[in-house]
Amino acid sequence: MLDVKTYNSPIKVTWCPGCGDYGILNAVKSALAQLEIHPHEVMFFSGIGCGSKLPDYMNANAFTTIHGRSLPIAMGTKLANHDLHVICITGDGDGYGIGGNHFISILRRNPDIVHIAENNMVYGLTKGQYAPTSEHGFVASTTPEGSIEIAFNPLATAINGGATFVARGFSGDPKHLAKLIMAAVQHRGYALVDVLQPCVIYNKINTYDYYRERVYKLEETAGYDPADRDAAWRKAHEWGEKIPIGILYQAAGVPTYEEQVSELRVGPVAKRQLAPLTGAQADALRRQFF
Amino acid sequence: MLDVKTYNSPIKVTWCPGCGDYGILNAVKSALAQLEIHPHEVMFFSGIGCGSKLPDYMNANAFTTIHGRSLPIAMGTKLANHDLHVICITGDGDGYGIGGNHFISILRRNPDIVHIAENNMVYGLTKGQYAPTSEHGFVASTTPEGSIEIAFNPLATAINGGATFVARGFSGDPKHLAKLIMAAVQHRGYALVDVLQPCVIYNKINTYDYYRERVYKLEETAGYDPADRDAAWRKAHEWGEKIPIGILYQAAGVPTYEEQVSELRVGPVAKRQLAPLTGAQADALRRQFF
Amino acid sequence: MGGPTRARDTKAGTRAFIGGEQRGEGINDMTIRLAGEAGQGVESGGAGFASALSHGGLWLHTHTDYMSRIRGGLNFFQMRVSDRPLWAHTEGVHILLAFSPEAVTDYGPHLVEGGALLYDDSLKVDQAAVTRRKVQLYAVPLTKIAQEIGGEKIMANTCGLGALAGIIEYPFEFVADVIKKNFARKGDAVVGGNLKVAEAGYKVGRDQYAAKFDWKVSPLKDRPDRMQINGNQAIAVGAIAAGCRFMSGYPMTPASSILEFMAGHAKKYDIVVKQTEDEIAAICFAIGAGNAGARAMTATSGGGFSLMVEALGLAGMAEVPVVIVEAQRPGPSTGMPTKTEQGDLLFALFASQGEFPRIVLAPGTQEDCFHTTVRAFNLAEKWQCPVIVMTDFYLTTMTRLIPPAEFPIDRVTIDRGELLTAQQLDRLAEPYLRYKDTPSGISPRAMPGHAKAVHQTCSDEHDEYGHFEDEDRANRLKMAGKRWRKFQHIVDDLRGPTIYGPEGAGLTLMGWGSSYGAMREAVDILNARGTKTNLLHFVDIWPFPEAQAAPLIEAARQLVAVEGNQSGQFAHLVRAVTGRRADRMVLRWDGRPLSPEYIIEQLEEAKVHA
Amino acid sequence: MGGPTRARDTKAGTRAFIGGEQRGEGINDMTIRLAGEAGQGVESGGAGFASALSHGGLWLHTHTDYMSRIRGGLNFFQMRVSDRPLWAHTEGVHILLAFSPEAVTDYGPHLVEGGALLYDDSLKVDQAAVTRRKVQLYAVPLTKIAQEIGGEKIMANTCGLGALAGIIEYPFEFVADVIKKNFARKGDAVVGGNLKVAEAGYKVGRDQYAAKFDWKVSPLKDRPDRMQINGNQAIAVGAIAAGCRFMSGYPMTPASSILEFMAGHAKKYDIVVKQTEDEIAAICFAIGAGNAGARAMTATSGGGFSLMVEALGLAGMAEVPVVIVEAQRPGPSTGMPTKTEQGDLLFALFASQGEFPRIVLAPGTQEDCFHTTVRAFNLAEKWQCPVIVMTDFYLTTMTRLIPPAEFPIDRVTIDRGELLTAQQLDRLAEPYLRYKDTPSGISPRAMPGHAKAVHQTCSDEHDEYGHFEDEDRANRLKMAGKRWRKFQHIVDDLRGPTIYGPEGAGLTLMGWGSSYGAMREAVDILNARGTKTNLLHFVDIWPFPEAQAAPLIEAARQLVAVEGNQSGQFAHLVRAVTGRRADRMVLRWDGRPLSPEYIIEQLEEAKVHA
Ligand SMILES: Cc1ncc(C[n+]2csc(CCOP(=O)(O)OP(=O)(O)O)c2C)c(N)n1
Ligand SMILES: Cc1ncc(C[n+]2csc(CCOP(=O)(O)OP(=O)(O)O)c2C)c(N)n1
Ligand code: SF4
Ligand code: SF4
Ligand SMILES: [Mg+2]
Ligand SMILES: [Mg+2]
Repeated sequence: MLDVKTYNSPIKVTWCPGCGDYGILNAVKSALAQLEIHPHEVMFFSGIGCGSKLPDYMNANAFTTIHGRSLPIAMGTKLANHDLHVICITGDGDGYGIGGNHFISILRRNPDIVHIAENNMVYGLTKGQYAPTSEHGFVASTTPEGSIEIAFNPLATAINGGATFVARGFSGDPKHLAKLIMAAVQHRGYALVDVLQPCVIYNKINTYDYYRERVYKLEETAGYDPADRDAAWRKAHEWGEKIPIGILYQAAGVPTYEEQVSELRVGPVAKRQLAPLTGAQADALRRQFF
Repeated sequence: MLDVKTYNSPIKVTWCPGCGDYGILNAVKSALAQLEIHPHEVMFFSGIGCGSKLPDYMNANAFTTIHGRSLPIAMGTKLANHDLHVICITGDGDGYGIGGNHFISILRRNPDIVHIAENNMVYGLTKGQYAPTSEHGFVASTTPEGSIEIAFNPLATAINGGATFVARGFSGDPKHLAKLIMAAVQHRGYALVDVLQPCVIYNKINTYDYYRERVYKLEETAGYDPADRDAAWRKAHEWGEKIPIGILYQAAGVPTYEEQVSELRVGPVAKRQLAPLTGAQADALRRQFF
Repeated sequence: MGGPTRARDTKAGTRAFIGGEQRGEGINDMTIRLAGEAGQGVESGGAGFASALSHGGLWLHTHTDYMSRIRGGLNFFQMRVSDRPLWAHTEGVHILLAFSPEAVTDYGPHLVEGGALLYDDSLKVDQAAVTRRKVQLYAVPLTKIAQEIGGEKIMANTCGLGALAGIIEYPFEFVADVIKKNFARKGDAVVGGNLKVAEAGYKVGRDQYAAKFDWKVSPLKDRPDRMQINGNQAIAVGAIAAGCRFMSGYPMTPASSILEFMAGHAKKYDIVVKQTEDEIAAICFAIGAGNAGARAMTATSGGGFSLMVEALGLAGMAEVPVVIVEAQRPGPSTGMPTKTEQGDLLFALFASQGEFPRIVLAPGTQEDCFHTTVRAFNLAEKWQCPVIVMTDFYLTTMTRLIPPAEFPIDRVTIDRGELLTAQQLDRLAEPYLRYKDTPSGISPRAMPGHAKAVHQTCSDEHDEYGHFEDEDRANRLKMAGKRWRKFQHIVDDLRGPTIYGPEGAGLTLMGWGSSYGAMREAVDILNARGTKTNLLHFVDIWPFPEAQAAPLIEAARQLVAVEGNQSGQFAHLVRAVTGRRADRMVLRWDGRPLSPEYIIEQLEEAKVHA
Repeated sequence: MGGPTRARDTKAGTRAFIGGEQRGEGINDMTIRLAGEAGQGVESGGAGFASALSHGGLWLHTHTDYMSRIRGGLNFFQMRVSDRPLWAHTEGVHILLAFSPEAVTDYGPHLVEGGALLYDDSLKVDQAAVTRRKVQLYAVPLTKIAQEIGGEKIMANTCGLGALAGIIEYPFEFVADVIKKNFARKGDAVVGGNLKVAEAGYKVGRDQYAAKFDWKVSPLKDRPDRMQINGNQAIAVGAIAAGCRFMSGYPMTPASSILEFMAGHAKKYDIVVKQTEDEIAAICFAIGAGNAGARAMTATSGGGFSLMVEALGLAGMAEVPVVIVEAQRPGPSTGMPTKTEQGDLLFALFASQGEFPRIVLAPGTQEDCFHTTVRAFNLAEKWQCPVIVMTDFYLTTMTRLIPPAEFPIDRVTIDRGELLTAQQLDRLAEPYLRYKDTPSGISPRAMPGHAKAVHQTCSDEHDEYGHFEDEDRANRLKMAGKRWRKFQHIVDDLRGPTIYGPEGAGLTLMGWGSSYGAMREAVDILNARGTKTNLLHFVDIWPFPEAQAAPLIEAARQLVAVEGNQSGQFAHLVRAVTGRRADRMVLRWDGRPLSPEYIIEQLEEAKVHA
């Protein structure tokens, strides 16, 4: 195990005291330390939002991109250099709202990418508008009468869309969360870890207490089989009195996207030495136009 | 019943001979005629693609928008004037590919909008690239080694995402399709009719024959209950030997989006007479800043 | 980056020559800044104090500076107060009420000579940094007083505000009134406690420091109600007045508060207001609503506007009226989310493929924001095209006190252009042509839904009916010609620049948008100093009002482009259209707003004399 | 719409004064057009005939015109053939092989006086329209011959091509060779049948019409291999030569064929090529790959580019190399998907919020497409910024015959700029600064993955490490200054315009991108007529190569901007930068490409004389 301090960045964290993002940051560091992944072997991608600042607080390669676009940018990097561990950090607005099309598209690809979604069910950084995951009726600055959309269900959508690893963690239980992140990193293929993350400023409903009263661990639930896709999809709808955390679904043996790209068999394209084509190659190319 | 010729446009149809879109055009006209909806009472929205030309071939209000954006533009119109019947016509690339985020968002809203998706599992108008709904391994100009994404499942995604009416039709059976479209128009809420539409030029796999051998009607299937969401979701995965058509899922009693917008209770906002505020209203507004 | 001009690094001026030099005395023109962490009550305390000053009949200008975070960090709320209307903030601060040590380190240098730093004596601040600059230190036991007299640490803020009032000798009754009003719903005990604490603070301030502090603020006799309003609020009020019936948006600083204001007023003023999944959907919703006949708008900042570009062109081609507010912030990309810049002008002018009529307007003041928004809706419907209203962080959050008469909400003109009524449509004899080729280029518009006007709207090149016609050359020339004629005629509805200052001046400042106030005060100062200066300020930018503007630009002896960007984007436009090159540019791109001092300092450094 | 210039309606010239006037005889310079419905073999037949001509050592220029539909409608394939290199098409057609009545109605008017219409005698065509214009009618029983001699109606096309060859007296052996090659995989029977039918057609053509038809084509002695290549192919070949390792895209006419070509060559040339869910993802994939160290590109048209705007700014801010091909088509919005225009220039220059270095290049020929693409990759990596390569429908689909030596695929320079090698990084003594402030503005780049260079890439304003810093003024000025310096220095790597024609000409045509060929031939014609004319053609557009260009523009006596758009966008840019206004503009925006005749006709109409 590496020292978790390995991942400390010199940057002062700017989250509000008590924010659920702290627990996620700690869990991420702990998971990497336990897996002995060095800072240069991993690359983080995030969008814009409170949670998307996480990579800035890590000593690791990172690309803070634009709101909602971390997944496709991470895809490009993974396809160029699949030697890197790739971890995407998105907010719920970022990853499921504006980035929704990339989310449903990555599910169909199964790249070996970990996606940690900081799901506080609100737009934090822009000061408290409702998010796609906000519960129906959520009152916020842009929904003074309560939201009239039904909440986006990331877990059910991921399972429905083809994800091969779908888990939910709680930032109030960073140890358990770290285990989920480790499992996600070890999973070969796309792995979603949706994290219940209290926003202590703008979400007065889905608080630490709210979750503490409700969450239970699937791995402690007799008879729950994460390999059963139908059951997992149904489980993903459980919300209210009881909220499951843990691995909801995991499929084995599905090839990753990179494995199916024939050009990558000999190694990452980013590492090829660049040189002009040989005369023979050039002739072959020209001949196509004779 | 109105004369179907009511809906004839002077424009010459430009689809290839044999294209599945003809069957859809006929079914749409037939459904409107049977429902006695006059051309001025309905408005079509489409994006860009072969199928998206359909509204141009109708005598009806229409807005041919840009690739992938018909759903949000239709939403704006429906919210401004909910007296109009609103029907969106999308291709599979248009509606499920580039328009994917609007698709999963409209599912959460349940506006009283009909969405007919011409699903030819290929990009027709741009000359035969693979589409989100193309089967895994589909060989096309941009996937010479076969596509490596798994196919997008529109029906399962719609059911998963909150749609209240989900059906599949076959353009080779326009009578049956017309019935589905009628049911979709009569449904109060968002209604998806995904149509198996052979592209005779670019899709040599999913042909008329392919479908004729496989489709069967759910309404003729003993014991199938479209009100059972779990069962519908599982049924939406049936593909291969047998392919179900008909209404897969229908939920009753879910309020429409427009019904939940309090400003619309007194009628469409587009029909309000515009006049400056009264002096009292103006004063009230100004006073907020004293 | 427009044009080849070289950029220079700059530093902000810190001299407060406005309060001093221009008015010649220390009464009723001063700048007060409250600063501390987000969550420490900087903004609410500042707003309360501003109310107290406003109720004394004084004029105010306030602006804020905050970080892109929700708690902690360092924020400020600044108010400039005067007995005459104010147009800009000043760089120099007369008194700083600091709630955190960082506030002193970072903002101490902004204090003018003889100014004062007021802070809780328990704060460990870097005194040397301040005293070196002949600034006075007023360390008051704010927390101790709060605890002893009010029983609550949290009342330290109130104590500070009391002390502030004492130091500047502003009558306590005005502070007391605000405390009573603001704490009313927390009960009498809270009101009473705060009043006592404030009074204690007031006494310390007046008794110990008032004599040493040169600047004073006295209430005026005449105390009419004035509106304290920022740019975003003025735009929202304008939209409501103009009969906006639909707004869709996606949150983005500094535009979000328009959406929020509209959402809060939706029910009362009969407006459908929706947050969408992204900015693409936001503009698409608005286009759908606008085409259906509802006055529709959206608001965003540069990043969101980037996502709207494709649909902007759709509105241009399909001839759909829609109003888009583009509240700029420093780019590129995410940039500096809570800072200010005027860096998106050329982007807005040319965004989207192909060529189509659009209108770009950039209000300079709150009054402008109101009137320009009303005009934007009228122009959008008259010319059936997208109208972009450009503001920036500074204008959206900055407030001024303004007489209510400047906002004639109930007396605006609502001109829907050639929108056919149901009655007109009933009488239609010929088939309805949505894109009829007319001399003005305007095709009379029907709302979808009328039996006589079933029609098609189309993003592809189309014929007069709206049906696809993307082959025929003659049709293309007809339709492109029709759109082009609209573009040529729009300009007749637009206005040339505002001129301020003496005719025939040796120096002419030229700017657009939010810099109006700073330029105007700079002009006053320069003229007072004997440098004959005037300004040309543009609200109506595109199509460029050449007929009105070119002679004025031509006549300028020394033309100085003043812009909040790095390359001089408006200067680029002016040269492209008129050929006239700005003789000099005063540019600012450090995320801070242009100020009178900054402009003058830059001119001095460049040795510009009229 | 840039600038205030008035647009005029125009009509295309139909006189074929190039074949006649300039060369003085009817041999080896003529234009052949095949036209009919999509699916009738217009394109394949045309391509086959072009091969036959090319194998005779002749030079060709071909271009196509098709509708936005898959079957039916009206398409043409046009080839101009000559014994000297060709740069442009002509408006006038010498012989039209029509497969449908519409082909006659629509294209008959394009036939020159004395030209011929060749068609199947069973087609009912509007003869009057053609004969009125002194065009000859060659009604040949193509289908009948095909059926009688070949046994298959479908061979009517072959018969028509045979007849064509006979009429222009081009030796049959070349046609026969192409038939043998093209039908080889269909078996001997098919080859034999087609040969017989072609020969029969040839005989009819030669025996009945050759004597009446004035234009002839003879093979040359020298018959070297030449590449027949269009702009998109040349770009793809350039990308492969430059070591492109990654391409992502989303189909859009006229850019799609680049993605398709790259996909088809991916395996062989070791390139990851992916179609994405939309254009936003397409550019994001490319940015991710480019930042990871793989040379990366994407290609699209204006509508897709609109969706890429936000991420374009990200590449600018984060300093990620990426190449974006923008293949223009007529807008606004969906516009005319299969037509041509140069309407997106100012959009490309200023797209995205804020100000950042970008490079815009617009090749004029296939050779330019190749070399410019190679340079684009080098410039992108050297300056760590997005590079936009602008083409248009015409250039992407138009072909010319070009000596293979013009494509030195194996001798290109690959310059990765300051990309640190693993060895250099191993030796690093100080902490690695991704955004190090350097005199050139270029910060040496490390690929993510090295232990000594763990680093952050950031869309927010950042410090030298790449960490968020969206508050500090000094840092902002440092980083914006660094980016600005890059922008200022890039220009040293760019090239001034190509000059063609005599020095000191009285008339100077100025253009950019795909119009090179048309301008060049116009210059030749005008000079031959005694009007001393030259041209300035720009490939490198932004940052504007002022040092090289301004003196040339300054020196122009009469400056005529030639552009495929309605407002003169390049002329706007030139005036903004240099102050020089084009004395006149030759603009075209009817979806058709600029041609020498069009340019000259417009100049004549405007009575422009040198
Ligand atoms: C294109 C674009 N639109 C909007 C924004 C403004 N914005 C920044 S963060 C954010 C949402 C934050 O919500 P979420 O993703 O849930 O993250 P959180 O702050 O809650 O962690 C928005 C809308 C932006 N930066 N870019
Ligand atoms: C923003 C944008 N990107 C790309 C295109 C080009 N384009 C036109 S239609 C189309 C896809 C057509 O496929 P689909 O939606 O399945 O419709 P079909 O033609 O198969 O009916 C594309 C990519 C476009 N018009 N706009
Ligand atoms: S606003 Fe909410 S999500 Fe953002 S830092 Fe504060 S607590 Fe966390
Ligand atoms: S290409 Fe396919 S989808 Fe398009 S019109 Fe032809 S058959 Fe129909
Ligand atoms: Mg959130
Ligand atoms: Mg399709």
